[in-house]
Amino acid sequence: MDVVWFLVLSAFIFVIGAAGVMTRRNPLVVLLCLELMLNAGNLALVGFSRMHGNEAGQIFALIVMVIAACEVVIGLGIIVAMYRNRLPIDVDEMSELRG
Amino acid sequence: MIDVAGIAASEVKAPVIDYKELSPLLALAGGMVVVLMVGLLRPRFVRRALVPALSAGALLIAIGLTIWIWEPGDRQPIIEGALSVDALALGISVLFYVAGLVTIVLSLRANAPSEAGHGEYHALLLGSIAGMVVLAQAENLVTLFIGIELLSIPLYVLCATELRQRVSLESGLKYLVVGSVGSATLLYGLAMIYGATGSMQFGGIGSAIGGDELSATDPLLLTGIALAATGLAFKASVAPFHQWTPDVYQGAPTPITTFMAVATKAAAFAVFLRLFGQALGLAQLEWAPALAVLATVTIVMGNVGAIAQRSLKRMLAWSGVAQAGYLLAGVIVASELGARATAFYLAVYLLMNVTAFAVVVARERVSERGDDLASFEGLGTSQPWLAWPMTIAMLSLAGFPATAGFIGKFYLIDAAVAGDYTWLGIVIVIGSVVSLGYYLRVVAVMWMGRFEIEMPGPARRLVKPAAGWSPEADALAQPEVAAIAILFAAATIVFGIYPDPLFDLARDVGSSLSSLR
Amino acid sequence: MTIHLSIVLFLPLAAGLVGAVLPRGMARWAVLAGTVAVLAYAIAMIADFDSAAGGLQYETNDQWIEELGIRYQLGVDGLNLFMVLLTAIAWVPCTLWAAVREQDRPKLFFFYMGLAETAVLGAFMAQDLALFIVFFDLMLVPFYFLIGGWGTGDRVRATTKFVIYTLSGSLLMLAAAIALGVLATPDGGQLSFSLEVLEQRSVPEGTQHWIVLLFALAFFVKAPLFPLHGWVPETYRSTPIPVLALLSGVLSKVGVYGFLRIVLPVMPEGSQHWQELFIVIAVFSILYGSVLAFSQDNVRLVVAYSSIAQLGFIVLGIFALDDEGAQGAVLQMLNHGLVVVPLFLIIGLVAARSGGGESLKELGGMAFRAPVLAALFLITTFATLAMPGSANFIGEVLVLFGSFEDKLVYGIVASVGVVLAAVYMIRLFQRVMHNRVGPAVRSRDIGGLDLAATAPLVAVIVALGLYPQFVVERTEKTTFQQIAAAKALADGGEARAAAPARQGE
Amino acid sequence: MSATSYGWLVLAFPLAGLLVTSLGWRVLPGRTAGWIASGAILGSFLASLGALVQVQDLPREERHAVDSIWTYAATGDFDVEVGIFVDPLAVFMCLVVSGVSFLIHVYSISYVSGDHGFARFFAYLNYFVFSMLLLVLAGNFILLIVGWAFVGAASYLLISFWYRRDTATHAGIKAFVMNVIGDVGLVIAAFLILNETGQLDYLGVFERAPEVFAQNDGTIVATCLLLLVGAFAKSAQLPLHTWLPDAMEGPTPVSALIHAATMVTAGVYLIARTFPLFELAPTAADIGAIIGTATLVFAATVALVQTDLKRVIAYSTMSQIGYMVLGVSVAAYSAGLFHLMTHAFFKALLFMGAGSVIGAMAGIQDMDRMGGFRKAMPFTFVTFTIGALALAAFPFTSGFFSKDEVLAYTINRGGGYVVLALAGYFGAALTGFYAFRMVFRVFGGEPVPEAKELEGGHAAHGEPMNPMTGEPEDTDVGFPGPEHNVAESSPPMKFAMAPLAFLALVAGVVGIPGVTDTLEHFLEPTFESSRYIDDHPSAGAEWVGLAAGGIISVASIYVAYVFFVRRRGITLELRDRFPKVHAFLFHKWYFDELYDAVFVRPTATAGAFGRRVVETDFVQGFIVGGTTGIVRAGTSFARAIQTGFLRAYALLLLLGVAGLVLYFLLASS
Repeated sequence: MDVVWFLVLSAFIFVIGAAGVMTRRNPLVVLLCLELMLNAGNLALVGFSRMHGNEAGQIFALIVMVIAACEVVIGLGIIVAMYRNRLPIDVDEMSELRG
Repeated sequence: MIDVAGIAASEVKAPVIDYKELSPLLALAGGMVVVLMVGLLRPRFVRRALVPALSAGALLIAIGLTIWIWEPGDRQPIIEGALSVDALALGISVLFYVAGLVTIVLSLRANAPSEAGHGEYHALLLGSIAGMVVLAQAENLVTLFIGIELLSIPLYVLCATELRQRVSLESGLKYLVVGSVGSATLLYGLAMIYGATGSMQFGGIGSAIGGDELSATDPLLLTGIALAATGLAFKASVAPFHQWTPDVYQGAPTPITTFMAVATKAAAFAVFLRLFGQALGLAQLEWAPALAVLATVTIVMGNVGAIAQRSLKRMLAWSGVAQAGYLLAGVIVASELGARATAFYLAVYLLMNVTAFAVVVARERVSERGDDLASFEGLGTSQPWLAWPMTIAMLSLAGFPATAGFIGKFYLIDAAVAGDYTWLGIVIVIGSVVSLGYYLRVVAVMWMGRFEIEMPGPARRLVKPAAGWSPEADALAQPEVAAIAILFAAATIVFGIYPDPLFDLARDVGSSLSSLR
Repeated sequence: MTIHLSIVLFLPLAAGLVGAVLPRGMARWAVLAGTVAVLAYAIAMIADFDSAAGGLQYETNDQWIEELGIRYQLGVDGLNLFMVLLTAIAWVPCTLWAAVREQDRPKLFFFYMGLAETAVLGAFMAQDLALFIVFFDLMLVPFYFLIGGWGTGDRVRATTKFVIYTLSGSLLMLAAAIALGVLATPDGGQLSFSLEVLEQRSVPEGTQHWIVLLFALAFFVKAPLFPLHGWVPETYRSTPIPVLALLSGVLSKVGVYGFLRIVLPVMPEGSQHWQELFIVIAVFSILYGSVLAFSQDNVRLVVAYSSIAQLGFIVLGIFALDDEGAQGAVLQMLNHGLVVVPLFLIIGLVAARSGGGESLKELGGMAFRAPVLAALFLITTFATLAMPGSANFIGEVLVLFGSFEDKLVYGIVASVGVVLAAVYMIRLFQRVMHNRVGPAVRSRDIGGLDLAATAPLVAVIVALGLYPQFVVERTEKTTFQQIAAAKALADGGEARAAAPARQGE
Repeated sequence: MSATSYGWLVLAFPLAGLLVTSLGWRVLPGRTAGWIASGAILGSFLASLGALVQVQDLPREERHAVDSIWTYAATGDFDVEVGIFVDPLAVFMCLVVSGVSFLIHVYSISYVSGDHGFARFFAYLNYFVFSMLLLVLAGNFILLIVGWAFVGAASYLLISFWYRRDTATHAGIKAFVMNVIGDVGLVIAAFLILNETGQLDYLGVFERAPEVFAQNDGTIVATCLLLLVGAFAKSAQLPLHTWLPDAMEGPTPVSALIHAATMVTAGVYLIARTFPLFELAPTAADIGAIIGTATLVFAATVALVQTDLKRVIAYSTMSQIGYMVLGVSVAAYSAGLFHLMTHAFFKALLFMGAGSVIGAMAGIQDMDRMGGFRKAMPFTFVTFTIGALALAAFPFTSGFFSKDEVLAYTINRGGGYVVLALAGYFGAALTGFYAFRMVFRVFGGEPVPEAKELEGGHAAHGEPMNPMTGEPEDTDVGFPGPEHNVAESSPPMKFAMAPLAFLALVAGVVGIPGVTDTLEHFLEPTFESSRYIDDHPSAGAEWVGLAAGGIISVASIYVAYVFFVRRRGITLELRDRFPKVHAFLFHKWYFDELYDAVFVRPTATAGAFGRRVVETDFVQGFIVGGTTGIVRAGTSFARAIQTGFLRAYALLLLLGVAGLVLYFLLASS
């Protein structure tokens, strides 16, 4: 099966993720969208590694999964901290630093 | 018959690991663990004194080991081509270590560590440094990505360590989200480069581009380059991927801001040099113009953005953006001279910014106006030992002669002109002219009495006073900060008059990128 | 006797540093001593100078930054001999003037004075392009602080404007200079900014054009010439008098000096290419400066705009690309410095006598109780308007003669400036010293120490008026060498270069 | 001692006097400064005599000497020495200048005795004399220009001597600027000369000139015209004359010395000095002659109606210089210089008399207020009348011979020059009339109160006020006439006026046509290279001219007698009959108004324009404001997109990515 399909799909996922980051105001959802974007990358890697027939891409994908997990953890931590400080859970409210 | 070759091939070979080359990294990792553990102990002394001491120790050991394994010239990558421990990596990583030490000193009396827990705080710092080292040594796409994430993730946390400060959390969140978008983009780009060249190794990528089956203008490759460039540009806060910089710098605890300002940028440019210089060097004609445009935009944006700032941290953030633009010139020309100039300027940049931030730390702890310009009024008469370093830093950032900044700019322009990017050199000087507008303002505020600037309201103060409000008391309250400022200011002047040591370092760094012209 | 330029160069700075560690009251005297020592050294140098030899003398030539091909190369020849002397002469009275008055933060003030002299001397003595630029920009630092810290009125705005204006010129020059150095380097050749090397190497003419333009930008801002004098009014208004005297008397010369030292010999094609343009700018500055000088009400600004006109004459002389013109320009650089310094010191005295008033309306009738002051002012005035018998006259005549040679029309237009100069300078003298007594004027004669500061300068002016040849014979040889290349082109390209002038005739 | 060493002495004395009086102003008691200054001038007069003797000793054909002490400035072919050139012409000028100056110095000692600036005055006077002698002795054009400018400066300083009077300072600046215009003319001329002949020394130039210049070649004409600009500015000839009447603001001795006897005649000297050039450029010479004539008529007409005593004399000076210029322009060099000499005598005398009268009037100069001083001031009356007679060229006075010699030579050139000569005679008629208008109005008629008081033996007391503006004087610095220094009561003034009166009467003997012609022969060595040296009118022709001149002058004096003694008031009728004419003359043909409209105002307007529009709108507004404006705009943009919403940041980031990718894809295809 041609690698192009993998690429198209991953591109779709990437765009969906990006769109989500830009449209959703709930940090949790934003984090999910970030995951989508990273996984789009993973999909592309896997696809390519199949195309080239070497496993480097797949190893990379595995590592990325771990990293993505870390990122989400941090994100959740910050959200918790915000909650503790009784800050609104809304990315648009976090706009004091500007200009 | 038995396919011996097949069996041999199926055996799993464990990679050869050269622990000597790896030792600085190991020292950091070890230090990280130790500090984290020790940090769990209750006694105040342990947390306030021992932990910083240990982490500082780790960094010093790393520096020592770096010097031990130092060797200029082109080096074979280690661990199956995962990392290459050459002068570029080592030289730049020295900058990380120094920045780390400075950060530790500046954090001694900061709130952030005590809020986040000293062990965690310092462990994260060391972790981030480790990430930078990996990044600087990265010789293939995987290590590159690992490096970047290992660098960033601790920083996300460190930015948000002042848990009770809303702005601190805000900066953490912003950095995290926007940063992750950047990482995702980078990852996608790396994936495409891999797809186009079929190799994760920089060397392999380079030879693939050089090879005949892949043209340098292959769209897949170029898209990959574009996306990867974005990811790195983001870390280096190159416009238009700079927007997180002012907000995060301002919101984060000032010691962390210092660290980010100097170390992150250095790491980003190290990998810029390696990836674009070595792996993608042959495609320079394709990507250089684009990066040149980015550099121009960055210089313009950074400088005009900085002019209207009252908050020193924010102003320095913007100026950092502009400086990133200058540095990019060294990458664009993809020449050994360019690499040298970049390395040199990174070192100088460290000196200048550390000085400036140290003074900011000292002031924001004692002035009720926080890091607002107003809290620097009349510093020249009240606290000359702070005013002079700040003045030197500002003049050096503005590129006045007899400071290291002048030599740095000179070197960069030299590289730009030599690489047929004279117009970029002129853009750099025009940028510096604009930058005078805000650098000189700080000097004027300190030495020439009060005067009005039309600007938004002053920044709130985020930090508890270190001592009573009298200058003398403050000076006694935090001698180490003033010491840092004076030390680095002195270095700025010395290297401005006798820059040869830095030049030698820069030469070694440049020598390790053999593929460059 | 051997002269070590490095000693001359760093003496003032050293004095400033010494003053910084001495007790509060002593700093001023330390720096003053330093400036006097420099003056002594300079005089010794003049005495020792061999006017027959054309090349550099007392040369110091060491490696400074090998990586960038920057050498620590100092030297004195006919071109900068009197510029160094001017600097030395000018600094003594100005420092003395400041020393006998109360300054706040005296240590800083006099440290900056010392640093400033070092920087200016460096710019004049540098024989390496990069080194020249280093000192050229370094000059700004002390003046930035002196104006901003001890100035009057809206001083911060003024000094910021001054620095940004000047640096925007000189940073572009920096870029141009680096480009010059790099592009001039032959393949495999070692990058070098040493002027003697650059004069050997050549840059394609097209490149020279824009490089010369950027250099000119920096120098015109410094001079200043129309229309790049935007910083002048504010800066002149708020600069403290002794600093202003130096700013207008000495610093303004560094720019035009750069033309003769760097632009003409290194980039003759480029210079010759823009000759017409630069002459037009110069001539326009002469007329514009003169007309404005005579419509100004603030005493400082009268002199400020007159300087624009005077510098216009100098540039005209340089770009006439003619021996006499260049010689006149060199002479005029010295003369203008020598007259402007006492002029500003006297203006300071006058202002003090009218309760700080610097508007011509508030002044007048001072001569009666201050005959000596009036006499000094009168002599300086006559010298400034280049009355025959002053060295300024010889300077201007040579400049005009030079421009008449093949730019007759411009020369004649420029000589209108001579008449206007008479108008605004006599007007200035009269409105200050003559006519009815101004409202707040409490006239008294010049004090002993101020006399000690100004009288010697006036004496020098008179002496030069009697024997200008003293300067001419020492500068002649080098001056001719510097313009030789460009002149040859101008003469070779006679038909093309002088065509517009012909039409004008 | 050689002629040149005497020449240096001539310069040295006044210079020394200048230094002593100026440096010793604080210590010199009483009138010492005055005596020292006068002594210095006497010294240089004697030195001039020495020079005269020495020059006469030289063989006739090389009757000139040059000498220089040091190189002034030499670069390229511009080579100037501090050198002097002594020949009969120079000696003649030295004698006239130093001689008259000496007498005027003495006169001044009592005239400004009570003035606060006594020492300053004599320092200035000495400075002037030094400059004037430098001018006449200079050996090259540059030094000539130096002297030229110095006398201008001296005249400026002396005009605004009473510097608290606005009128004085204005007059001063006017004179100075006009003179600078002249200087510039000379400078450009000097360049052309240097450029063509490669020389600046007189001798060299005069040698090379005939070789390099064709007759009436454009360059030489231009050169001579530029020289004329200098000459006319200095000698107050049309159109550069407006400063001279205002210069009367200066103390009367200054008017006598600078603005009558010496400085203003420098132009005549210049033309005579550079005659070889002018003879190469006949066109220029003719222009000079025409302008000279025009000036002499113009000034005479204006002098008819002025009521300010000194200004009348000032205009008569312009008129007389017109004669001299005419003379030297038509190659009647000795005649022109002859008139220069006699004029120096009688005009100085007239001014001195006027000064005495003004003293009696306590500073008032208006003739309408004067009258009947005949009895009160017999000495002044007599000397003044002698001066007037000489001015009117009354038969056998000095002016009689000199003026008519000029005209005789002019006629002798024939052709169009005859017209000029006739104009000259017309001017002569006017001269006689206005000369005696003064005499009759000042000394004739009923004694005015001041005169009566003076007869009573005590002087009138006028209020210290400026006769021009009527505003009260600032008595700090001093002002004319408070001391009532009238010749009758002050010996120095008498001592100065008597010899001049004598000379005014008999100085003609040096130039009686066919009889003596002493001066002519004395000057011949200087002018022998002139191509007109031999065609001078026959003695007979000259006597015819003299007769005509004599008749004209007597007639004009008689008319004046009729107008101002026999039938007084007829002038008023005339004024009422032709108000326009009167106004035209009274306003000096509106020259001041014209210049004000053409030069002064435009420059001022340009200045205002530059200050208001160019500075604010272009330099500050466009250049400075434009740049800062761009930066400001950029700033506000950068801040505007820095919204603080991380979703916006992500958006921009991804837009950046898109842009970059797009670029690469376009670049690749």
